Formats: sequence, C-alpha cells, structure tokens
Amino acid sequence: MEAAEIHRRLRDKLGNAVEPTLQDGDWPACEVRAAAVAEACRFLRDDPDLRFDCLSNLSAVDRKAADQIEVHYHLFSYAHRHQVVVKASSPRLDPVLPTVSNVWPIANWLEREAFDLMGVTFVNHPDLRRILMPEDWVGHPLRKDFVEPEEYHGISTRRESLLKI
Amino acid sequence: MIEIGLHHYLVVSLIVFLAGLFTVLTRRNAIGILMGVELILNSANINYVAFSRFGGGGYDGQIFSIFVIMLAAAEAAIGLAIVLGIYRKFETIDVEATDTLRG
Amino acid sequence: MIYAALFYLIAGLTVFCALGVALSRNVVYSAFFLMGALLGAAGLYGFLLADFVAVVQILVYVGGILVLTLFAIMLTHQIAEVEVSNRSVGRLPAAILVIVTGVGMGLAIFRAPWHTAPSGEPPPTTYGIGEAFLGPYLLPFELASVVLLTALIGAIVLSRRELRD
Amino acid sequence: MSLINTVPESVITTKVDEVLNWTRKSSVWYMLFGLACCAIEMMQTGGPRSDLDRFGAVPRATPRVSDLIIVSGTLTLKMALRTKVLYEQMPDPKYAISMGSCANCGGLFQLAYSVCDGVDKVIPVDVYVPGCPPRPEALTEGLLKLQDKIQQERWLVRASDEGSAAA
Amino acid sequence: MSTAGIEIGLERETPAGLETEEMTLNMGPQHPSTHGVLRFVVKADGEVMRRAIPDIGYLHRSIEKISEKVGYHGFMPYTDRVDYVSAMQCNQGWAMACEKLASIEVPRRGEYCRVIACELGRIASHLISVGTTGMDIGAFTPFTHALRERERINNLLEELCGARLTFNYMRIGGCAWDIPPGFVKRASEFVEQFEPLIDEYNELISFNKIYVERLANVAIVPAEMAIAWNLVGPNLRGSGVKYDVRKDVPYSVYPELEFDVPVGTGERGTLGDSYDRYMVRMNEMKESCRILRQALGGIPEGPVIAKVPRTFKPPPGEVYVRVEASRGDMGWFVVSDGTAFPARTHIRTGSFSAMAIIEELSKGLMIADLVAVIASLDIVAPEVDR
Amino acid sequence: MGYFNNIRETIRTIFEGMAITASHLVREPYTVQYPDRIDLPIQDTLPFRYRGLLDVDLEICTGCLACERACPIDCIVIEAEKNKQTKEMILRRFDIDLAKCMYCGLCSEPCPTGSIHHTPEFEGADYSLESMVRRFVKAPIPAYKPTKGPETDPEIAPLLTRGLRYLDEFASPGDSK
Amino acid sequence: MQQLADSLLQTGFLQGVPTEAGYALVIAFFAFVLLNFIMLIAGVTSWLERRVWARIQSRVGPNRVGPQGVIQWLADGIKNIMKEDIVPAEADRPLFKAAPYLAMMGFFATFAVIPFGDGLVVADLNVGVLYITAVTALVVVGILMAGWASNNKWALLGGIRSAAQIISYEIPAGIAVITVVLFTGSLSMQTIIRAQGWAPWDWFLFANPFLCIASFIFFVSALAEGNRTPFDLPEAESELVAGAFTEYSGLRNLLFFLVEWGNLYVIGALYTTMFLGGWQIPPITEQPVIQGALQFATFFAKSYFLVFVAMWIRGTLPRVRVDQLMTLCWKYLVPITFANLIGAMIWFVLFPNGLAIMRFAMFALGVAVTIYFFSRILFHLRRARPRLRLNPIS
Amino acid sequence: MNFDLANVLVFLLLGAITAGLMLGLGWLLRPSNPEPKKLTTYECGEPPSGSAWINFNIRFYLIALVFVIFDVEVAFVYPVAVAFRQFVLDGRGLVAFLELFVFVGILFAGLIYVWAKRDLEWLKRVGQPG
Ligand code: SF4
Ligand code: SF4
Ligand code: SF4
Repeated sequence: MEAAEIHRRLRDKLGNAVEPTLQDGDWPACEVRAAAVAEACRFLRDDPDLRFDCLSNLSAVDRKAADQIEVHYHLFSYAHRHQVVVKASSPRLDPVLPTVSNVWPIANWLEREAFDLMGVTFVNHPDLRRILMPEDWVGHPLRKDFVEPEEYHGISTRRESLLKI
Repeated sequence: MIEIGLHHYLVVSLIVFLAGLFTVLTRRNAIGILMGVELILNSANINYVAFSRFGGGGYDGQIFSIFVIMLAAAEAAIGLAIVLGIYRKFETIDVEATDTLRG
Repeated sequence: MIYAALFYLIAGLTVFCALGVALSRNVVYSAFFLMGALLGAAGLYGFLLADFVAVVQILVYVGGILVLTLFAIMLTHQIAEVEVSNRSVGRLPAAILVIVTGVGMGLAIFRAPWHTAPSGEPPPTTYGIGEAFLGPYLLPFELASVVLLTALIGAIVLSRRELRD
Repeated sequence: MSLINTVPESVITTKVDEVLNWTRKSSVWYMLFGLACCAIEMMQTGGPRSDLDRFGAVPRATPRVSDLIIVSGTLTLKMALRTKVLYEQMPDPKYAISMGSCANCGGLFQLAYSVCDGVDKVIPVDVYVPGCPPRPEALTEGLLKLQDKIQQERWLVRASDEGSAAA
Repeated sequence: MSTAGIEIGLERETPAGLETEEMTLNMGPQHPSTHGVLRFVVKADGEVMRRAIPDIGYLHRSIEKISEKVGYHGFMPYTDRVDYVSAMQCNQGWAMACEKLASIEVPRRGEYCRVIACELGRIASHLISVGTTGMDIGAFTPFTHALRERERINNLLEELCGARLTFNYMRIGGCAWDIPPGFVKRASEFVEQFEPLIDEYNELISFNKIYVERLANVAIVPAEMAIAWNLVGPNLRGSGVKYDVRKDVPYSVYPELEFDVPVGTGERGTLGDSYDRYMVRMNEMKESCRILRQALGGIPEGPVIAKVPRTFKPPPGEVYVRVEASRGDMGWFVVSDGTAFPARTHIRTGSFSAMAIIEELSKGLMIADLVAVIASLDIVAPEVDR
Repeated sequence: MGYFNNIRETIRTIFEGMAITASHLVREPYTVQYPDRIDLPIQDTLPFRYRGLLDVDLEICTGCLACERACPIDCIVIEAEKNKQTKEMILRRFDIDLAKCMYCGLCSEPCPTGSIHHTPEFEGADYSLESMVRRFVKAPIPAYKPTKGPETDPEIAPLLTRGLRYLDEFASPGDSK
Repeated sequence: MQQLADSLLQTGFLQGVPTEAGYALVIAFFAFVLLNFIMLIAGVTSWLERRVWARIQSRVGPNRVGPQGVIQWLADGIKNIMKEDIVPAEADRPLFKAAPYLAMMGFFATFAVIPFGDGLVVADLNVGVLYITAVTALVVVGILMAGWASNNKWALLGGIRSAAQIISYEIPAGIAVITVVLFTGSLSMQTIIRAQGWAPWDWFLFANPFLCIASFIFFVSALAEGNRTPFDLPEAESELVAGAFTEYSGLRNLLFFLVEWGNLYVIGALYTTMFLGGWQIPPITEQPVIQGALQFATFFAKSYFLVFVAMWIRGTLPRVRVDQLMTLCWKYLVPITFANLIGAMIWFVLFPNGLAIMRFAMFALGVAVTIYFFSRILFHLRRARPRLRLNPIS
Repeated sequence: MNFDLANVLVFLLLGAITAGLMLGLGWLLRPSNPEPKKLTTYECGEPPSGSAWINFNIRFYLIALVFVIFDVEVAFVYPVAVAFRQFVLDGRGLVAFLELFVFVGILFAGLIYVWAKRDLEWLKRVGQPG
C-alpha cells in the first residue's frame, strides 16, 4: 500500500495525534504524538489492510538540539510487504512513551534496550530493567551528555596510553 | 589361630543385625529406616549362606539368600515408592510427623 | 593365616560400615556406609564360597537398591539438613534395647549346638542354583517373577500417582 | 608438607625441575573462554589448520582442570568481574595469555564506555599476543612463548636470592 | 508476557507431582555452548527447563556510541566487530547506509566485489553455524570440518582484503581493493570443491538419525510467531516464510543473479523446528555457491570505488537500510546531522531478536535442547550486544 | 512401521557416517605444522595485502602525518618539525602502539609513499605490553622528499617500489583498472 | 593362574616359602605387572584417541611430546599429579575425596578376570562375566558420590544422569550376556572363549543371527555404560560443562578419566571374549611361551580394534538426549534383547549343536558388509578430496 | 577358589592404593594455595545461586525403580541360563525353555505395561501419541 494511504488511514483513525505531513523517503515516516503511539501501533498491526505484523526496529535518537528524544518505530508488513516509520518525541529530561510490547513481543527487548541506553521510560512495560549494561550502572550511555564513570567495581575505566612517555 | 568357622560368621551377622535394629529404632527418616531393614535382611542372608556352607545343606541356603535379595529389592522398590508418597503428601519423611499430620 | 587375616579385614569392614549406618547423622553418609556393609557382606559370601550370591549381592544391592535409595534421598530432602533431632526412639533406650537383644542372641549363638558338616569344596554354584531353579525350586522361581511384576507395577503406580496428581 | 621450593639446589634437583617443567609445558590445557572475535581465531587455532593439540594443549570446559586461560577478545566491565572469578577458580599453577588488542589494552574499544581496557587490570597476564585478531599461528607462537616461560620456572628448588623461583 | 495471541504449538507438560524444587542454573557466561559470552539463567526442574532467561550485555562494546566518535570512514573497521562471524555484510550495511545518506553510486565492479566477498562470508558464517550446531549436539568432527573449509575461505578473503576475520574491505562508495590476479580462478576452484563437501557434510551429520532426532520437533517456531518476534534470515525462513532481503528489497547486484531462497519444509519434523532452521543454512550455502559462480563469471570491468571525499559529510537525514546478513535482515539506522560524525547509529540485528525469543521457546524444553536451540538460532554474542 | 524404520534409519546413517570418517582417516590433514615443520615460513605464504604487524620505512616517510590523522584510535604518534632553515621535515618520533592497533589498514591508505605499511609478519607475542610499542625513530632523521623523476637512490628505490605497489593495488576512487 | 603359582612354588623357584606367602608374592607380582599394564593402556589409549580423533578431523593431533607424541599421556599424567588439588569449600569433603577411590576400585577389579591368554588370567572366576557387570556398580556409586559431594549443579546433574544411564544399560547388556551364556553353560570367561574356535566362523559373532544381534546390543550398551559417545551425556561439554567431575581438579579428575579410558579397553576385552573368540589362535607352535605371547597378541589386537572402533564412533556421532537415551534403552534395546533371548533359546533347543551352514552364511554376510563398507569409503574419497593450499605469493 | 577371591580382593585394593599413592606423590609435588575465592563453587563464572543439594526430578527415580526390578530378573536368569545348556543336551530343552519363557514373559509383560502406561517417557507431550 502506498505510504500516503497508510498515513491517511492513520489520521482517520487517530485524528490530530498524527502530524499532517508525511515525511517521505525510503521508509515514509508518520509523526505521532507520544501518548498515541501504542494506539497507533495497535491499529497499524490489526487493520487487515495494513497488517504491520513486524516491528522491524525501534531506535531512540537523542536530539540534543531540539531537547527531545525521538523514538522511531520501523514497521514492516510481511503480509503486504510495505513499510512505514512511526516517530514520536518526548522531552529529553524525562522521556516517557507508552509501551508497544503488548503489540509486538519483540518490542519488549527493544524497549528495554532503549531504556537502558537512552533512558526512555516505557509505561506499562512488563519488565523494564537494564538489558545490556550491568544493573548497577549509572547513567544512560547513548545520551549525548553521558560521562563515563571513573571506575566500576574497582576496575578503572581509563588506561594510560603506552605512547605517552 | 583358630580356623574361621561358623561362629565367626554368626557373630558378624549378629552385629550387622544389631546395627540394623539400632538404625530402625533411632531413625526418624523413613529412608533411614529402610536402610536399617536392608541391614537386617543382610544379616539374615549372611546366616543363610553360612549355614549352607557349614551345614552341608547344598545350595538351599544360597538359593534362599537369593530369594531374600529378590524380596529386598521388591521391598525397597515398594517401600521407597511409599516413602515418596508420604513425602508428597506431608512434605516430610519424618515418620512421626506423619502420624499427627494425617489428612 | 593370610586367609584369616583377610576374613577379619572383611568382617571388620562389614561391621564398621554397619555401625556407620547406624550411627552417622547424615542420611547420605548412612547410604554410603550401607554400601560398605553390603560390599563386606559380599566379601563374606565369597569366603563362604557362594560366589554367585556374592556377585548378585553386589549387582542387586549395590548396583540397584543402593542407587535407588540414593536417588530417593536426593529426591526427598534437603539432605544437608538431616539433623540429630531426627530420631524416633532416643539413642539411649535404643542402645539398651539393642544390647539386650545382642546379648540374648549372642548367647544363643554360642550355646546352641550347631550341627556343622565338614566343609568341602563345593561344585560350581551357579550351575547348581540354576538346576535347582528349574527343578525343585521351580515354583518359587516362577513366583519370583510374579512378585517382581507386582512390585514393579505397584511401585510404578504408587509413584505415578505422585506424578500425575 | 610439600616439597615445593624446599629442595637445595643441585644438579639433580635442577634436572628434576626441568623434567617436571617439561611435563607442565607439554600439557597445557586451556580453558574454553571465548569472548569475542578473537575467540573465532582461537577456535581456528584449535581447529585443523593450526591444531594446538600438537603441543598437547587441549581445550577444557571448566577452570578446575585448566592450566591456562586464553583471554580472547573484548573484556567488558560486566565480564571482567566474572573473568576474575574464573581465573581464581583455576588450580595453581595457572597461566594467562592475553590474545588480541582488546585483551591487551582495550585496543580499539578504548573509546567505549563499557569495556575494561586490558585484562591485566583484573588478572596477571603471562604472555601478550598482538593482533586484531592474531592469526592462529600468532597464538601458537604465544603458546610457545608461554612454554619457554614455564620451562624457566623453578618449583622444587628453593627460592634463591634473586627470587627466580615461581611463587 | 503476551505473545500477541500466538499459542506455542508444542506444549510439554512438565511432570507435576513431587514438588521438585526449581533449580536455578547459570549457563554462561563462560560455558562451552553459549557461543561467546551469553548467559542463561535456567530455571530447571531436573532435566526439564521451566524457562531459560537470557541475560545479555556481556559483550556490549558500545559500538553504536563509538560511531559518534570516530566518524564515517573510521567506523568501518568497527562494523567488522558487529558480527565478526560474517563481517562482510556488516561492512556492506554501513557502506550502503552512508551511500544512501549521501546518494553515492557504487561502480558495478565494486558491487560485484561486494557480492563475492559477502557470499564467501556467508558461507564462512554458515559453516560456523552448522558446525557449532553439530558441536553442541556432541559431534565434534563436523565442527572441525567446518572450520577446515572456513580456513580455505579465509585464505581467499585474505588474498582479497588482507585479513582473515576483520576484513575492513568495503569503503563508502565501493571496495578498498580490487580483485587480485588469480583470485577468480582460485575462488572458482574452491566453489567446485566445496559443493560436494556440502553433500558429504549432510551425509555425515545432517541426515544422521541421532542428529535429526535431536533437532527435529524441538523448539518449533510457527510463522506468525517468527514474524511477531521479528526473527529474520534463516530463522524466519526456517519457519516457512519466504523472505530474503536480497530478493524482496533488492540491493546491490543481487537482482542480476539467479538464486533460490530456501525455506523450511518440515521434512523431518514440524515446520519451523530447529532442524528446519539448520537445513535452511545448509541449503543457503549451496545457493551461495550458485551466486558465487555467477558473480565470479560475470565481473564487469571498471573501478571498484566511487569518488568519495576523505572528510565525508553527508547531508542531514536519516536512513534505515537493510541487508541480508548471514543471520538475516540486518538493519542499519543512521542519523546524520550534517557533520563528519553520525548523530546516531542503531544496528538492528538478527541475533538480538533470536535471543529474545529463547525465553519463550525454552519453556518445557530439556537442558540439552537449549544448546540445540541456541545453536539452531545461530546466535552470535556481539550481534546481540553490539 | 515407525519402530523398525527408526532402527533401519539409525543403522544406515551411522554406517554412512562411519564410512565418511573412515575416509578422513586416510586423507591428508590440513595442519600447517607451524613453526618448525613447514617448507616455507608462513610469512612467505601470506598474500601481499596481508595486514600483519605495521612497519614504517622511515627512509620514505614524508612526515605528512596523514597516517596519524587517519587512525581512528590514535595509536600512531609522530613528532615532526620543520627545520626553519632548510625547510626540511625532521622526524623526531614515530611510535606505533601495536598492542592497541586494530590492524585495519586505514593508516596506510592515505600514505603518499606507502611508507607505513602492514607486513606479513605476525609473530609479536611477548611477556610485557611495553615491548609492543614500536619506536621507529631512533635518532631524529630528515623526512623523505619525493623526487620529481624516478627514484635513483639504490637504498630507497626498492622500498619505494614496494610502497607504490601497495598504492597501486589499493583501489583509488574512479580508477579504472 | 593358581596352577602357575603352584608350579612356581613346586619347581623350586619359591621353594621353602610357605604356600600362602608364596601365593601372596605371586599375586602381588602379577598385580604390579597388571597395574603397569593398565596405566599404559589407559595412557596410550588417551593418546591414540587424540590422534585418531585428530585424523578424522583433518588435524594431526599431539605429535611433539616424544616421537609422534607417544608420551603425551605421561606428560599429562605427571602434570596433573603436580596440579593443585582443590576441594571446594561448599563440597562435602570426605565424600568428595573418597569418590575417585571408589571408581578406581571398581575399575581395577574388572581387570582381575580378563583372560589375556590360555593361562593368562589372574582369576578365572566361575561368575566372571557377571562379576564384571557387578563391579561396575562401584563405578556408578563413585560417580554418583562425586556428583553429589561436589555440591555443584552441573556435577549433580551429571552424576545422576550418569548413574541412571549406567544402570539402565546394564539390563540390555546383561541380557545380551545371558544370550551368550545360554550357549556356553558357564559364566567363566575362559570357558566362553573355549567354546569358540580360532576361525572367524567359529566365533559367536557369526554363530547364529541371535548372537549377532546380541553382540551389537552388547556393544551399544557397553558404550553407554562406559559413557562413550554417543552416550557421553554425563560429561557432555556443551551441556553440563564437565558433568560429575566439574569440580575435580588435577589428579582426582585424571583418575576418573583413567577409569574411562581403561574401561574402554575392558569393553573391548569383554566383547572379544564373548563374540570374537578371545585369545583363540590356530595351533602354530608347541612352545608354551610363544603360544602364550601369540595368544596375548591376538587378544590384545582384537580388543584394541574395538577400542579403536569406539574412538572412531566418537569421532562420528553426535550425542543423544537424555530422554532419547532412556527411550533407546527401554523401548528398543530391552525389548529387542528379550525377544532375542527367547529366539536364541528356541534356536538352541532346535539346533543344540549349532548349524554349520548358518555360521558360514553369517560369516559371508559379514565379509559382504565389510566389502560394501570399503566401497563406500572409496566413494567418499573420490567425491571430495580437498586440500588446503597455501599461496606462496607475496 | 580362595586364591581367585584373594586376587579379586587384591585388585580391589590395588585401585585404592594406586589412587592413594598417586595422590600422595602429588601431595609432595603440588602447590597448595587455597584462597577462599578459589574454593568457591564453579558455575560458569557467576556466583552460584543456592546449594545444589536440592530435590531432584522424579524421572531418574522411576528409571532406577524399573531398573531394580529388571536387575533382579537378570540375576535370576543367569543361573538358569547356565543350567539351560545341560538341559538341552540332556534333551529336556523344551521344558527348560518353557519354564524360562514363562519367567521372562511375565516380566516382559511388566515392561509392556510400563511402556503402555507411558511411564518410560521423559516428558509427556500434549496431544501427541506415544
Ligand atoms: S582484538 Fe580485535 S579481533 Fe580480538 S576481540 Fe578485540 S576487536 Fe575482536
Ligand atoms: S592499522 Fe588501523 S589502528 Fe592500526 S595504526 Fe593503522 S589506522 Fe591505526
Ligand atoms: S608514514 Fe606515510 S602517512 Fe605517515 S607520516 Fe609518513 S608518509 Fe605520511
């Protein structure tokens, strides 16, 4: 299905929660209000003409200039072989988004990853823990302003270069 | 040095028997009790075989001992199955506890 | 002389292990002591020239019953926590009882006029036992199979009820 | 009482020590401890082309029977703690080879926030093998170097003043 | 956890009864069969697992963050380390993402070089995969045979790009090296010799009854489940979904080449079981040989790399490209803000989702099955953790 | 029937597998018996492009620092200064940290003379990390100045030939070969 | 061997020594000899296994320690003696330490009845075959003890698996042995050997179809009892790390492996005794010493061939899963052996003296299978013969 | 006979003695450095979660149970098998056969019962026969 058509249907369904313009590209992107993401995703999955049965990717982007964390949901439909991106933004200070882990099971881990590395909180996520970093790690390393801790459990994270003699 | 005779075996068997008895009496653990029973059966077996050797009774004693071993195996199988049943029901194999916790 | 020494060695092992079963506090230790006692008994059978019985003793008792018992122990209990308190009769009364029995039976052993026949080298036992099984002991022999069958089915049914609650 | 480092030095004891060291070095069992890309090359080293088995070095699954830990790959901070535990669980005498840039000093992942820059921060290393990844022959060479080192050790002979005996 | 209404086809009833306590086993991070440093917390009841909870991150090397520090060209060697078992496709993914950002056209000879390198890499990767499957099932010989053949591929790739594992072969706009003289002959020779070896390998292990029994009917993933969990590549195809990025979202010169997409057929068990996933890999090696033969025969003349400035500054924007890596559809999400350093890179890999599904699959399997499942899903630690 | 089929299948496949392994018993092993039992040192069998330990031919290094800049992880340190009078570059220091290097080859790409290059050498195992820092400049030496015509200095010419071969094989953009 | 001892005592070699002491001396001497033999066997087996395995895998295997690596095992052994001995703090100390002894005892005891030649057997027990089955129980208990005492989950799993596996396969192995015993009427190993002839068609392997089936079942069960591939679950590296021995370091671990490698030989010896005619050779010479040596060589060659087969199998097959292991035992091997036993009984009742035609037919069948096997090997050799080619270009 | 038994005994002890000697030798030669960390239980590098001495799965127990019964049976059949030959040679083979057949048959019935009731199965798969 054409991207424009997908966008139109999404807007029909969700109204103003969806930005009126479709960002064109290889993966056309619909910008969605943060609160409406779960609903949008559920609709995109369940609508028989859309059938986005696969969440191909979920990435969080730290837009430091805009003071926003942007989350991209790359959706793909194996049934109809079409694709779309759903984008949602949330303030950098406390990014909160509804979870889609009950829409696509894989979102569980992808959201955990986004939480771990970017600090995005996904509301209603069943098990929002750190996934890649150790449980006792401080900070969200993929944030632009992350500073590396000096040491971890007694292991210093710096190393003097052998060349600096 | 005395020739090793019937008495020697009987004494050994007696001690084994007493040890078995003691085990049965003092253990609360049902499996422990079963082990005591095995000991007692064994002491009987020693006697059987000793008598068959010294009593000149041919194979009879040995055959009996084999039947005893067979019975011991059957007993162990059933006994342990029951023990497990008790355990399942009462979450313990303390034999005294099973008296009180009936139901 | 060596013969006698060997006998005392094995008898000593048997007695020691039997006492070990009775006196050790840990069920697992008891079980391993039981193995010693069973092996010792097998050795005694060997001395009594009942080689077949000796081997069957090891085969069935050590290889079968003992392993079964060990499995049962491992199945049922926090084995490490079997404590001294697990006694039904106190140690003292039990000891008294045992000593009394022991004295009585000991007297019986030494008083009784055992009829002992001269001990010659008997023919190969296995063959004789087999012959007896097929001849005079046929009925017990066949009955044994029935007993075993019953035991098998009984034990299985008992355990299975646990399994399929 | 063991005889370790108690026997006075003499021709015979030195010879004995040499023989014992020879057995040690001829049977270096290494622990299967693959961390990252270098682990593939470690596998290849154990594989048909390089075949560490030639030198009597076979992979073992548990630290309890290993003499050598080949730290092959990137050691993340999360893993560094476990590596330490595993190394400590190996029985003496034990050796460590650091394989590849990552294990040597963090290598290209010195830029990373989650990587322990060098395995020598957590365990003592006997031989460093450079490369990213070191090709199988390079690891073999590292093993040979380690064998040289083992051959130099003194176990029975009492520690002399220079402290040449192994601890 | 909801599985979006998908019922797992194979429910095994764990023996209720004697309340055997749940035993918590740590499998990994150092464990012979967790490929690399993965850890599973196994809740087992004797031999049967209640579930196996994956714990990842032991190889999290912050590659995504590093991309923001080293720039577009400098990141290329790091892509080798994203999936070291088949680094070529990662190279290609990154190169394609950058090329798309800056709209660069790769010369056709360069594309052919890429295809040849990638397919050699795919064979090498699948060899490791099927080999480790064998090893985890307990057969060591197939594993070494796989390593042996890999050795020959390594030799070829070494000739092509100078390294055995971390190739750093591709550049934004093409490839770093042209095909060396004699390479085509040697590579063709390899392909000729390798194909019968696949048959031998099959007869040695794939068709072995014990092996089949170990893999067939174990950890069945039905198609809908595979899609919902975003399984990709051979894992997805093992469930019977005929989807291959090379065919369905064509890139490079794959449309010019003729090959089939093998899918699972459930030949020895149920569609989507471990054996199907395994067999898809075996068959893909044959297809790769086919592609290689065509590509080696049809290398066009011309340059292998387009002109790209040394300080590469793509215009701001985002791309998400997908390549068919050995472990399937690998997504490269790159955000550029117009500087020489990417603003964000996210790599979506097949192993990540394969790892995620294990908890779901492991219920009621036996401990021995777990290793078979890990192997059949072909999980590579760095891909999970990046 | 499944039962007997299973038995038959098992026996057949095991039989086949045993035949294969038996055939391998008589095949030649792949092992290259490094280090001593080989006809040719491994180094000689490696292709020209092989990226082993780095080496620098100081004689042809121009001191342009391109390599230092190209290295993503800064494991090359060069100190070069321009002699004010002679307008000549003097190399004071050229260190490469081989323990840290990732052997990616990015440094040798921009080198104009192929001075910094990978060798097929790979044996560098050692007992300490410090020994893996290669310090090429022992005493300050003047950098190489490319001559206009073909190189004549017999000491430098072969080095340059080697270096240029490297550059030649390396695909430069838009080149048509 | 008693005759040997007696003759020694009489012929003056030990004259004047009291009989019992003389016996003791003889026994001690033979025990010592056999001890060295066992160590050698176990060691060389471990080395050979690595070599064979390596060749199957296109490698060369250990070849640096001594000529072709033949004393690799010695280096391994001495090194392991010098390895630190760890008893984990959580483990049950006495049991942890006792377990290897138990396994060693069970393993050594089996060697007492192996008939290496006509008179070359330490103890020709009347219950020989049964005896071997019985003492294996000691090994079972040893492994179970090791697994439990380690207080390690992998070890416990491995120990229990191992015990369950060994005991299960004792049934089919036992019944297969009974099938042989049926035809010999004795459990003594020597009698079993004497019931066969030196010629292959006189072996029990080819005597009749039932014995042939029994032989296969016995071999499979024996492999399982020896924890060999494809039944090496207890120490399945990819699943249980190192099974029951996970916590054992250095020498204690080695002792268990000694048991394993040694057991491999015992399996071979048992099989040879029961199905391959043991030490039987055609009467070549009158010289008792030469005859004895030849018999020993024959027996050793046959049994070592089986060891080799076990290695070869190890290089070929994957491992079964634990439930499949039990299925194989209880649903395939046990019923089949039962049926086979009954068949054998019928056969024996019908042909009390055997059937010569059947013997030759079976033998011919065996030859045919072997020939077919070699043709398959040739086929595989011809189909693919890859070589690693180094490129001498630079 | 006694001679043989003594031999067996010696071999039993020999195993223990060998092991003891080797361990004793090792005791002289090996380093001993038991740090507390070294003595921790190995669990793939993680701190072990709980003791291993916990209740175990019943499956193995059932196997042992079935085994014990059949073990006894095998023990019974051995002597009969030994005597069988003589019976056959004496011409009483059929009798012996029938007797043994009954014995084996009854137990075989037990095996079939266990099999049919699927007690030999490790796991029960829902909706899948056998
Ligand atoms: S040194 Fe290189 S190859 Fe080895 S782990 Fe590190 S990045 Fe990978
Ligand atoms: S090879 Fe790569 S890492 Fe090494 S010095 Fe050159 S650019 Fe730096
Ligand atoms: S080595 Fe090459 S790139 Fe580096 S400074 Fe010298 S000439 Fe420049």
